[in-house]
Amino acid sequence: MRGITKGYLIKRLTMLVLTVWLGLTLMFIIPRLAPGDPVAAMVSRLSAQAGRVEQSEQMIQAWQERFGLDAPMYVQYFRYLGNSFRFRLGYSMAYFPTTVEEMVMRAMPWTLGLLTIATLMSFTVGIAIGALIGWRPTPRVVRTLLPVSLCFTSIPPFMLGILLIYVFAFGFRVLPFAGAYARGVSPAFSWAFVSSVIQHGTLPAAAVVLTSMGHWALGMRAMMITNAGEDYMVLAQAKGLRPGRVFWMYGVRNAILPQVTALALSIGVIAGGSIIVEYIFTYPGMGYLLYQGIVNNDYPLIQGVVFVLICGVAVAVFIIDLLYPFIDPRITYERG
Amino acid sequence: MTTASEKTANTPLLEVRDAVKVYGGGFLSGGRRVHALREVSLSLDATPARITAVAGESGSGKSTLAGAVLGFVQLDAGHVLFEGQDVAAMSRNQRFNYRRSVQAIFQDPYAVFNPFFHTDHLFNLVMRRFGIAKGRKAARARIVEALETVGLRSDDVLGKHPHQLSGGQRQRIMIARACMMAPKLIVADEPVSMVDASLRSTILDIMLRLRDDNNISFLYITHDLSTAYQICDDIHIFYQGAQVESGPVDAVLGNAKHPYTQLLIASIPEPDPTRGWGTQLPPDDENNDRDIINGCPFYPRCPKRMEQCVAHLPARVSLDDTGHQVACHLFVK
Amino acid sequence: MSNRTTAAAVCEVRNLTVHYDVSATPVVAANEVSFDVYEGETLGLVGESGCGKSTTAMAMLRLLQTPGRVAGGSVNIAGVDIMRLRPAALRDFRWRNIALIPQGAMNALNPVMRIEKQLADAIAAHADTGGRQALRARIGELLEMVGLPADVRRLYPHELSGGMKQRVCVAMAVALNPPLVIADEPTSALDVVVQRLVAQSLIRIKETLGIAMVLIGHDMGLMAQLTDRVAVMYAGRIMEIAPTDILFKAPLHPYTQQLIDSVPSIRVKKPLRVFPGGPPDLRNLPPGCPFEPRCPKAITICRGETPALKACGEKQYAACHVPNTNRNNI
Amino acid sequence: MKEVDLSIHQDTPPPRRPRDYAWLNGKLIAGAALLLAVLLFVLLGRLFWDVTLARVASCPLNLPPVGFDAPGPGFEPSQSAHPLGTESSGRDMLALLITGTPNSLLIGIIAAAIGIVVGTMLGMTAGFLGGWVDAVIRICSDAVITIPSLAVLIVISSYVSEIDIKSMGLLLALFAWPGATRVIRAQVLSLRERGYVQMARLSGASTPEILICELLPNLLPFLAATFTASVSGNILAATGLEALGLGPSRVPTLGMTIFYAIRGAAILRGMWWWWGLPILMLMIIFIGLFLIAIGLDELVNPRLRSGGDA
Repeated sequence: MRGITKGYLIKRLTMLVLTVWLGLTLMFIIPRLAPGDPVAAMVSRLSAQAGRVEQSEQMIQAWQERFGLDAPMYVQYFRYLGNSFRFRLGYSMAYFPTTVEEMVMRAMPWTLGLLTIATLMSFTVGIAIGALIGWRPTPRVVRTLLPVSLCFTSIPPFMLGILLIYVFAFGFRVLPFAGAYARGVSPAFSWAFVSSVIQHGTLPAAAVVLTSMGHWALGMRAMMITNAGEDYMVLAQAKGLRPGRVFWMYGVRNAILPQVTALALSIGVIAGGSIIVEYIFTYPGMGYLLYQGIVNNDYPLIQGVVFVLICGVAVAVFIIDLLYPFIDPRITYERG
Repeated sequence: MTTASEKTANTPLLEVRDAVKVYGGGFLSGGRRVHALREVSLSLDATPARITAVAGESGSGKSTLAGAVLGFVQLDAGHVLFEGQDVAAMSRNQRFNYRRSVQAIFQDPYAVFNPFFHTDHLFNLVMRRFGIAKGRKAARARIVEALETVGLRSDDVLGKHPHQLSGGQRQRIMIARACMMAPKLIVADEPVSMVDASLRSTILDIMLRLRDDNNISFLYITHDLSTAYQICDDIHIFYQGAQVESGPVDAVLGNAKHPYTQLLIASIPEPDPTRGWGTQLPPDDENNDRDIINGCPFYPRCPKRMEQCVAHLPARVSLDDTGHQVACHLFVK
Repeated sequence: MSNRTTAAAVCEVRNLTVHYDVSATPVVAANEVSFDVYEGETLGLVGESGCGKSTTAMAMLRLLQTPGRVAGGSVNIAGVDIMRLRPAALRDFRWRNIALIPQGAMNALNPVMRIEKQLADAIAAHADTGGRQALRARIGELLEMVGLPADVRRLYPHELSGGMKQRVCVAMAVALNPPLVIADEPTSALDVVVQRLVAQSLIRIKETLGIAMVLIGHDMGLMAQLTDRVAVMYAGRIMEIAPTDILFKAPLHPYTQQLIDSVPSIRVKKPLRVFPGGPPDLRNLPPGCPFEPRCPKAITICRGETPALKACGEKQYAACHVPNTNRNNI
Repeated sequence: MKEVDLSIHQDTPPPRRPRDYAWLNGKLIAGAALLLAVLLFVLLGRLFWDVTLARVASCPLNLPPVGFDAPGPGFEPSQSAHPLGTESSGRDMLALLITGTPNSLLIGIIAAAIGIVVGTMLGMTAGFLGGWVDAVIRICSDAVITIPSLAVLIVISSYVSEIDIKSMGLLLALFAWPGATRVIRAQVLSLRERGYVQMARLSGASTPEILICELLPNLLPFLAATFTASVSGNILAATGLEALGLGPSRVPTLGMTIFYAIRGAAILRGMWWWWGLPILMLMIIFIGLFLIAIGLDELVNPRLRSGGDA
């Protein structure tokens, strides 16, 4: 039996659904537990705003329909679950009549792009550094110099972000400090746009990569050292294999397995960290959208963004889980 | 023999009745079911103390049986009776008595020590709970005495961390701890499989002395038929959870009837270059992942297998009046 | 068991000394170990834990890991001193000339590689594989030689039983037909029936390929069945070395005697013989003969002078001041 | 002396004494020293500095620290009365650091302490009992780990208009337990098969006794490492929330200072001391905690020490 078995798939899918459901339920409970009935407060704030907004009636109706405030709690709950699964997240309060889905869809690509690239980069670079430090035959010079690259480990990414802005955007003025692309450039598949996106993405990505790669490096180093004592490593050397082959196929290949598990576990934290990085860089992704929601007390927006974040992280973890059996043949193995 | 001991002589010290244990196959764990014990029955008499071996390879269920006797493993069916009392349904008092009367020695003489504490911890734990001696001095004297029984000087081992002791010292401390409680039964789970040859005879010798001098019975769990032959009175051969042959050790090992017992004996390398390994070649081991549920578990590897062997598990048949029993269709009349 | 008189030595170990640098004064794990392995013979290296047998084996392959290091001596295999080889030459030399059957069958195979790939690895590192077809055929041949079906090559290690894994290791060791194979306790973790199967495949490859073997172990029974000569080690030294039949019939060294006597028999009941003391503490060895504290025959000289390994009869050598000559009635 | 594991190539492993040099671990000492310095700074500061200067409009505005030039026109020169400068609402930076640091630390410690206690209890229960209890606890903790906790905390904080230090710690503790649960469960799973657990059982010990008297002492290094990591993670989450303006606003915290700095465009105005000093303080704390965490890691797993850097 190779690859993914049915049982494994069912287990991971259950986990995915459970995580999303847990997140949704939290989103449902939190406003109802908040002191001073914030839902009522929200409605009153809504009515106050209605003076300025033309379709106020419609908005309040839509709001009440979404939350079904007069219906019994369980009806409210199931209606809410149903709406969420159909990706109906309601209207933004600050930018009525824009729906939250629209705003999220506009912000999502930026976050998705930035986060995916930054995470993959920090993971691969961190793994490479850790593998080299934990490998005995690596030249001593390299093993002494490489750890220097880990000096930002343990610093929160957004703090490094501030430093980077100060040094590169404010001090040397070599890179832009805000936004996802320059104001004059229109989004199109042109060199001007792409280079602008890369320029704007460099600092936020660097803030995430530099602060997180150390964790992968340390984990990898530990596993490489533990691995070096395994019998199959000794046998690989006895076989007279080239050092490169022993390093990759016997060392790295085995030491990477726990790191992948760790990656799945920490995606939530990485996503959380990048929210604040986006806010620092006014990067037009989910994090910045969330900040706008906070500033405007735009509760539907906040909840919508967080719901999508939870789904995104759950799906990312699910994908890693699905890939795992391909790198570790033991995982779905059952006899009989 | 007095009347009191006559009464205990009638009830066996330990009796295992139709014990069944199946691992795996649950809803969440999935995987294949492993029959660790298939209707196992055995009994140990109270007097005189005897050493009874349970021998088999890995996966034979011998350690599961030890766990069941010690109360670590819950049986799926069947009973473990200690002095006539079902271990699973004991009152508080009976359980206290049972804990005190049934002790154990394990395979790994390092793991049984909590690395956080001195060796004394092991003794203190028992002292406190069972109130074996009153006061510090009496307790200390009791410990020293127990250590002397196994040939250790208390100054050498007390107040030390386990890693400061040799494997032989550790294993002997374990025996001393068991002795101190004056148990009636010691379950010895592979006590010599991780020690060197020279220590092996020391530990086996202590077991023999405890049987003869202190009247302690042993359930000796082992994969090594030779040591069983040397020190045991009775033996039960296990294969994949089933008792294939049992009886007095001379009969079972000297005149083995079950094809599996014969195979085991033939596979032992003799320390004598002039005596070859014999011609009976064991069948290959990878043919054996077929799990026989109803029939004889040895069927896939058996050189003498027959049609009826797959159909149902052979009952144990007594071969003579010494208690030599074999579970094989070759002997079913 | 043939007594070779004219056979050439495949491997000459001379004064091999291994130090473990764990304190100011190094622990000597192997002390001036010298022996020959002749063409096609199996030499047993036997002793209790801490006697230096595995250390010697690893030193012969130059696979000692820090803090262990070879402090002196040479290991000549096929006329080349392995201790003098440069890294690239050493890599090339290994497996082609000296292969290893490792101790931990459970963990000796890379868990994420198919058996086929791991076998191919060893071949491709040293020889022209002759294309995919030839390589596959060769792997099938090797597996068959140790009694495994050819489709085992498609499996991962966790899909094999312990005995099968160990036989894969045996097949791997002989892939390049090396003159010498070191088997480091190849059956110590296996059940007795499976041990017999693995031993059988060892015997078979030895007979068909004529490969010389150094068999490390602690089980005197296995030594009696599998070896042509046996070297008994204690506290990093060779105590006795002799052809197997002679060693078992008339051991010269009291330690060898004890080792043989401590094996329980399944045919004859004999009273247990308890020997005092445990394995030696290498950090704190007594002066003189290291076995002296446990020796029933020790005399004054044993406490002061370490006996050298010397000939005490044809092909039999012992390091003892008072070898057991009265039993030597052959 | 270097501790090495000989067991692979020598037949008998030499005695290992992890406790003998526990306190000789350089990283552990360096980390502890950093944290101690932070504590000392706070304590001495409270004694010798007027902390009421942390209030709004208690000082002149936008003063650079002593010894530094003003970043541009429109700034007053530095004053010796405010050695670390002041910010745009007239608060003294030194006073802010002295009052804000312990608040930030406290939030992290409260959350981590609750998380570790709950996590240990759940992890022990799961690991020792096994079966469906274990399954439920494991699945729940895995699900909570997967959820981006900071995002949920943002939702909660956005509904809460005002929060104090303790409530903030409690809030963070909601998501602080699964990590500890996971670590402890894994450890208990491996420890419960040890002979000494069976030995204690044979000696008549009950399950709670075994958990507390036999297992807990051996879990201490793991608990210490998890606790340190958790304090660090919770301070990070807290500063994140504060930097978004969602933290306690009545008492100064380091994160809140960063929030005000960002809102006051301190970066573009060149007022590096406004955001730089709280970040520096937090970095010292994070690096200290990090060093302790990897020091403890090496204690638990001695092989790491002799390996790579040797």
